[in-house]
Amino acid sequence: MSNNPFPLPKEKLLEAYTKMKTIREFEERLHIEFAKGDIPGFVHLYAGEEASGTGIMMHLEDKDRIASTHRGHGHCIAKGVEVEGMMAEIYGKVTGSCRGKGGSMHIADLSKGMMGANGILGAGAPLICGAALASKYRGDGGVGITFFGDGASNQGTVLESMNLAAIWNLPVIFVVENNGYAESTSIDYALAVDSYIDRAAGFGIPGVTVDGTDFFAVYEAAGEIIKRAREGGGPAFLECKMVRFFGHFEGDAQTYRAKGENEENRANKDCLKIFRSKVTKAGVISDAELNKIDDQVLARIEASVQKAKKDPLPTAKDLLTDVYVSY
Amino acid sequence: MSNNPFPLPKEKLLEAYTKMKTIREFEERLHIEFAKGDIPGFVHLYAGEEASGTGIMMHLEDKDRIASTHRGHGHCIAKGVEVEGMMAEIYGKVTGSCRGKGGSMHIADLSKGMMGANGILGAGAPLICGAALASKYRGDGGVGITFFGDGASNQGTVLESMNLAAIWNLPVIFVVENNGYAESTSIDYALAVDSYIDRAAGFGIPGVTVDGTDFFAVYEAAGEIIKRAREGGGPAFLECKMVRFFGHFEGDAQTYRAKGENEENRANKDCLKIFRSKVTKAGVISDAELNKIDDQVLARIEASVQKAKKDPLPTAKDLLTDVYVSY
Amino acid sequence: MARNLSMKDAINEALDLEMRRDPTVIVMGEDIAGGAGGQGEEDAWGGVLGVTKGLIGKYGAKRVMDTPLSESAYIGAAIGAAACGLRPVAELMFLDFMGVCFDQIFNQAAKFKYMFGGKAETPVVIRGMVGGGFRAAAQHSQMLTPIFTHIPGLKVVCPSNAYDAKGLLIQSIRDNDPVIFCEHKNLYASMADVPAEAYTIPFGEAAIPREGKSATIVAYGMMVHRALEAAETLAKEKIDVEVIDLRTLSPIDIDTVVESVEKTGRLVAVDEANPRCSIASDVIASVTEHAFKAMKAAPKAITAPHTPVPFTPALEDLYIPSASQIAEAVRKQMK
Amino acid sequence: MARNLSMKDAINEALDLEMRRDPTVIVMGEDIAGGAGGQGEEDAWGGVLGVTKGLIGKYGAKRVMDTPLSESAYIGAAIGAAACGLRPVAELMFLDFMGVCFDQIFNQAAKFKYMFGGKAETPVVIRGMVGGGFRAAAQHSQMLTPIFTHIPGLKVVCPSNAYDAKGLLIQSIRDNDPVIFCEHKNLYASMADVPAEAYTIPFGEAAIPREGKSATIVAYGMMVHRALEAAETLAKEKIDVEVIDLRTLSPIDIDTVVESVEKTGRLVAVDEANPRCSIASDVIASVTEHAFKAMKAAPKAITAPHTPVPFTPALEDLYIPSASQIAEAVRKQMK
Ligand SMILES: Cc1ncc(C[n+]2csc(CCOP(=O)(O)OP(=O)(O)O)c2C)c(N)n1
Ligand SMILES: Cc1ncc(C[n+]2csc(CCOP(=O)(O)OP(=O)(O)O)c2C)c(N)n1
Ligand SMILES: [Mg+2]
Ligand SMILES: [Mg+2]
Repeated sequence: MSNNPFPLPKEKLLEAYTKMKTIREFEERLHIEFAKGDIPGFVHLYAGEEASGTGIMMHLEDKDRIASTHRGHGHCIAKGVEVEGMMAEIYGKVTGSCRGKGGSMHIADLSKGMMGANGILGAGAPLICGAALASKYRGDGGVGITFFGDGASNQGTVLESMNLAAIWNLPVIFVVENNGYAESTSIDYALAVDSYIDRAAGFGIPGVTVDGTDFFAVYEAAGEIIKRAREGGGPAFLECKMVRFFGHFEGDAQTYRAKGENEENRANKDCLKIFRSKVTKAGVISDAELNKIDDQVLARIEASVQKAKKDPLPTAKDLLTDVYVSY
Repeated sequence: MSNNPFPLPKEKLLEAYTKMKTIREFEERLHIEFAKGDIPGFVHLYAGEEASGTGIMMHLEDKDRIASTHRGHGHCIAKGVEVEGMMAEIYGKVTGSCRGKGGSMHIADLSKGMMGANGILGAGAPLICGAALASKYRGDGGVGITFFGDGASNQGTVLESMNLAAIWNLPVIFVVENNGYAESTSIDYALAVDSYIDRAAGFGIPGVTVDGTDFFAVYEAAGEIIKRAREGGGPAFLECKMVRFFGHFEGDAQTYRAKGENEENRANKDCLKIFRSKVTKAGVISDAELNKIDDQVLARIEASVQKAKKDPLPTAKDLLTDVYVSY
Repeated sequence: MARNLSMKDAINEALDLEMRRDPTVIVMGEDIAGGAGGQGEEDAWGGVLGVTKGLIGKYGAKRVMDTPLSESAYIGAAIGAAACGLRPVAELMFLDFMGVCFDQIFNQAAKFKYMFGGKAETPVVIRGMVGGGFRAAAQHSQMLTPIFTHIPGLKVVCPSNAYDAKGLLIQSIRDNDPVIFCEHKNLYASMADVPAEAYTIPFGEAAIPREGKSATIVAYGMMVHRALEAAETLAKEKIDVEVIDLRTLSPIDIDTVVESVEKTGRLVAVDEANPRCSIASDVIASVTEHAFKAMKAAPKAITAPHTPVPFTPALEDLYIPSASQIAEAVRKQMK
Repeated sequence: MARNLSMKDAINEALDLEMRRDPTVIVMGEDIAGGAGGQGEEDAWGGVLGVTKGLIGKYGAKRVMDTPLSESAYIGAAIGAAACGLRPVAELMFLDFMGVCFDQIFNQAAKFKYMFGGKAETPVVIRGMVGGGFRAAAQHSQMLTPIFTHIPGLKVVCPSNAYDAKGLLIQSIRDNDPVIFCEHKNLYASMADVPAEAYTIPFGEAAIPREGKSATIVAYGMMVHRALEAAETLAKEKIDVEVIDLRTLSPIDIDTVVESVEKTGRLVAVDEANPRCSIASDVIASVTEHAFKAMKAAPKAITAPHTPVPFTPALEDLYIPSASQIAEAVRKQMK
């Protein structure tokens, strides 16, 4: 296990795998718990898309900021938000990241540079322009990453923000997580242009498309454009092509999919399997090492669910707090 | 005067000239009247840009619809809205196109397919998608044209509409009237991409850039894309590069311009002069014929001003009408 | 023939009947059919909660249009098409999303007729979900009725039951002004007897689901049920309450409320919206102006607090006005 | 040292002083400097009516940023930057344009703190013009204060004079919550004595520009002047009116109004906004709840009618509430 052909040292590879696996198990478990009826509200799972958020976030520090989407759990975990707080939040407990007030769609942790999942499509794009502006203003070298789906890529906010970032030369990366669907609608219906790269070019922004199921493809492409943005080279666009393992949200019967699509995705487009196979084949990490991580992750998720279930709910006095700093 | 090298017969050339001249004199006169303090509110003049609206509108019928901008007088006149009603409207009289309730920024005449000047940048783009959808639904062959400025080209509504028109294959022409300025801000500041054609391409829409001071260039480019749209070939993008002779609105000191810019524009980029020189040099129309039109136009504008000044104002009972069809 | 129908099915039926009757009626929205461009089922969703299910099968993709996720563009297109002779019913999935397309609604649709001196009609319906109780958190649970009601040129409808939903939606579609049709997501499953044929309920006519002499409770949407619950409780205490269901907020049937308060002398206005500049404050102000002399006690607004909608059920249940809050307000007035 | 300053200059001075004091304060907006990218003068405009003139010369383009015509993007960017430690003051030229960027204001800025369980601060100021009388027609003349006031999480300010404008804007900039700062375009030229140094006026404290015993007139913005005019007229008729200038609409100083009405027994609420779910109805509802027993006559709202703002001066002058309408309302209450 000496020759490492990958762009990250072994300990970073282990870290990346841990993140991806944590996201996967977080989502798989929510899928089960939701079906039991214990989890309130809407839950949009990121399973299948882990390589995108993780491949990008491996380049980021706390001073770098991300703006996420309704499908935000993966981004949160990859950016370093505590799993336990997230789980408690989704269960609506006062111990949650947002003290139970936000829920799945609004998990945030500004101290980690996570500016929030967002229930409004495209809304993160202007916000991250502001975060990047703040970094640029201070000269702290921070970058901002905004994620949006193939569907949300047609929101005016996203499109306006691309122009803004371009003319202000902001350190912003626009990441479209293209899983082929917006709810039940195929991207083939919603987009007339052949490639997102052309669209980005139409705003004067360079772009690149990668296989979002391949952690290393994402990692390398992201690394380059993030480095450039940090150094004042301006915004970039990254398209990660990927699959979503579950429905749009929990409860979706997914009849809009082709027959066998989900099975095919699980079999051949599983970013965790792909990662595992690459690192073990290269002899850099052993299956045993990864299995150990799997066990740790599962234990952590299990513990977080148990804790979340037991944690206390907010109480009446919490209803009226946190609206203003002062009023 | 037999060999006509132009794509329009002489009577159509005379019609086009009359429209352009009417717009010019309408605006020149408003400039004078505004300075006198007689005209309330904001007035944005289209002088210098006549070839764009006219070159396009020469292809249109009443069933075709346009959505205009804050700088809408020229579009109105070119689309066939009565000058007298417009003038009365701008003076706030009950005889105005909108009974005095709209003013310069809201002149409309749906019977002529003129869906309104608009005080909100970019707002016409979705509306014209709807007009085009209605035409397509009925199969009446109508097209929709939406105008916006270089500044408004960065509005989310415009950008979203380009995608909508593309995926729905709507008969919509997106016309950017690029006069180089948004209020006092240069397009060089507000746009990072080299060409609008690239931006249109990013939405899957074919585009063409023309010299908007040359009526014939506009006419020919517009003809082709309008024909294609009518026949079901979908949306297109047209950039007309042009100059605005006056300030952003009346009262603008224009200190953001380069020295001598206005003089240079008047001398070398006057679409009326250019038109006149082409048609007279080709021997298709004589100066005398054009001068006669000039006189008629001036008389008409003079009469419309005199009438507008004398016309009655709306009265108290008009305040509460026209809010709903029924309430 | 009346059948017991859910509000969801009643809305579907209203759309179905009007589309059958009038070829200028089209519907559009995100995933209102579902499956567009894909390889699976057409009509895979029928809207996010299935309200428009089945329409594409009957009327085809030309009249049941899935849209891209560009509300400004497609809501504006619906408005533009309405100004050009169609009668589009555009779904804005959650009316909370109005923030990305509000200009088209309030500066365009609402103002065309006035700005153009009367020479425009914009018969568009914008329908979408409102309200809390779904644990959908701050951006998917709002009751934004006061904002729409504030705007001249818009009509605002918010039915409390399946029967009204059908009649009011048919009226909305036939109406020649822009209508914001607010569907409370927590009422979709509520059942009522609904005639199979088309019928309309006129705008500006409140209903009186319960008559009484001691106090007037005014409500709309889901709050009508809370008001009726409170009335039940109060009846046991021999307090005889009248409940008014506004049904439409613009126009509003303030006369019916004024008449009621002239009889009862007491007014409690219930609103699931936030308190400031709410429907509740609007009703109280209007009624107090007109029935001041008849009023025996200070009128009272029962609304959500001045906070966003919390996610956790533990707080959301406290956020939404309750029957006991309403009953308590009436009791205080009786003292 | 106080000088006689226009409200426009007072606003400029507030921005100037705060930018000098605090390097995290930046300003942005369309043409707020002007001339960007062109060959003519820098600072060619200083905003469409010159309010921000001179700032770029003092603080440079890094802190005085012209924006593209993309309100969602740059208002959202101001909000995002505020959440990341800057104190942006973003100009939304005419607040009527809120329709293209409302989501960023009401679903993002206003809700961050609550949705994130308290762990966010968004010290952004969004300032822009409001109000009629400029013959700017339906899309450039609105008084949308009720819409902003309705939204929990926002603070809403609307000064009536140069002195208040400066103190309230400085408070807005130093405040840690999102503030919508409404500048009445027809007050820009109005003059008042304004101290040269920085000072703040706390939110939620109404002013009483005229004391009186017989009736209370509540107003804000330009309507304060109409109310004072009405009070003058009434004084000649021996009707002694108290005028309250709310200054901030959220938070609102309802206590001062209640106290006043407890003294006078009469309330006229004046609002340049449209009537439904307005500030006027909000004030009337709150005050009636709290001071019902003290009220000697039905409270009255004087507002713009339920119509868009008409262009022609002939109608706009009728649209905007007048001193004589206000006076007449008080007279009726005195009977
Ligand atoms: C402005 C807005 N419009 C619509 C929605 C409803 N909605 C939530 S998720 C979603 C689909 C998003 O698709 P995409 O952007 O591809 O992201 P994905 O779900 O595939 O991750 C829709 C329509 C919303 N939340 N916000
Ligand atoms: C949504 C919106 N934002 C800002 C404005 C203010 N405004 C009116 S015209 C204008 C400049 C428009 O420039 P451009 O689109 O190039 O058109 P031009 O005036 O050059 O014809 C601006 C900023 C507006 N009317 N609407
Ligand atoms: Mg997707
Ligand atoms: Mg321009």
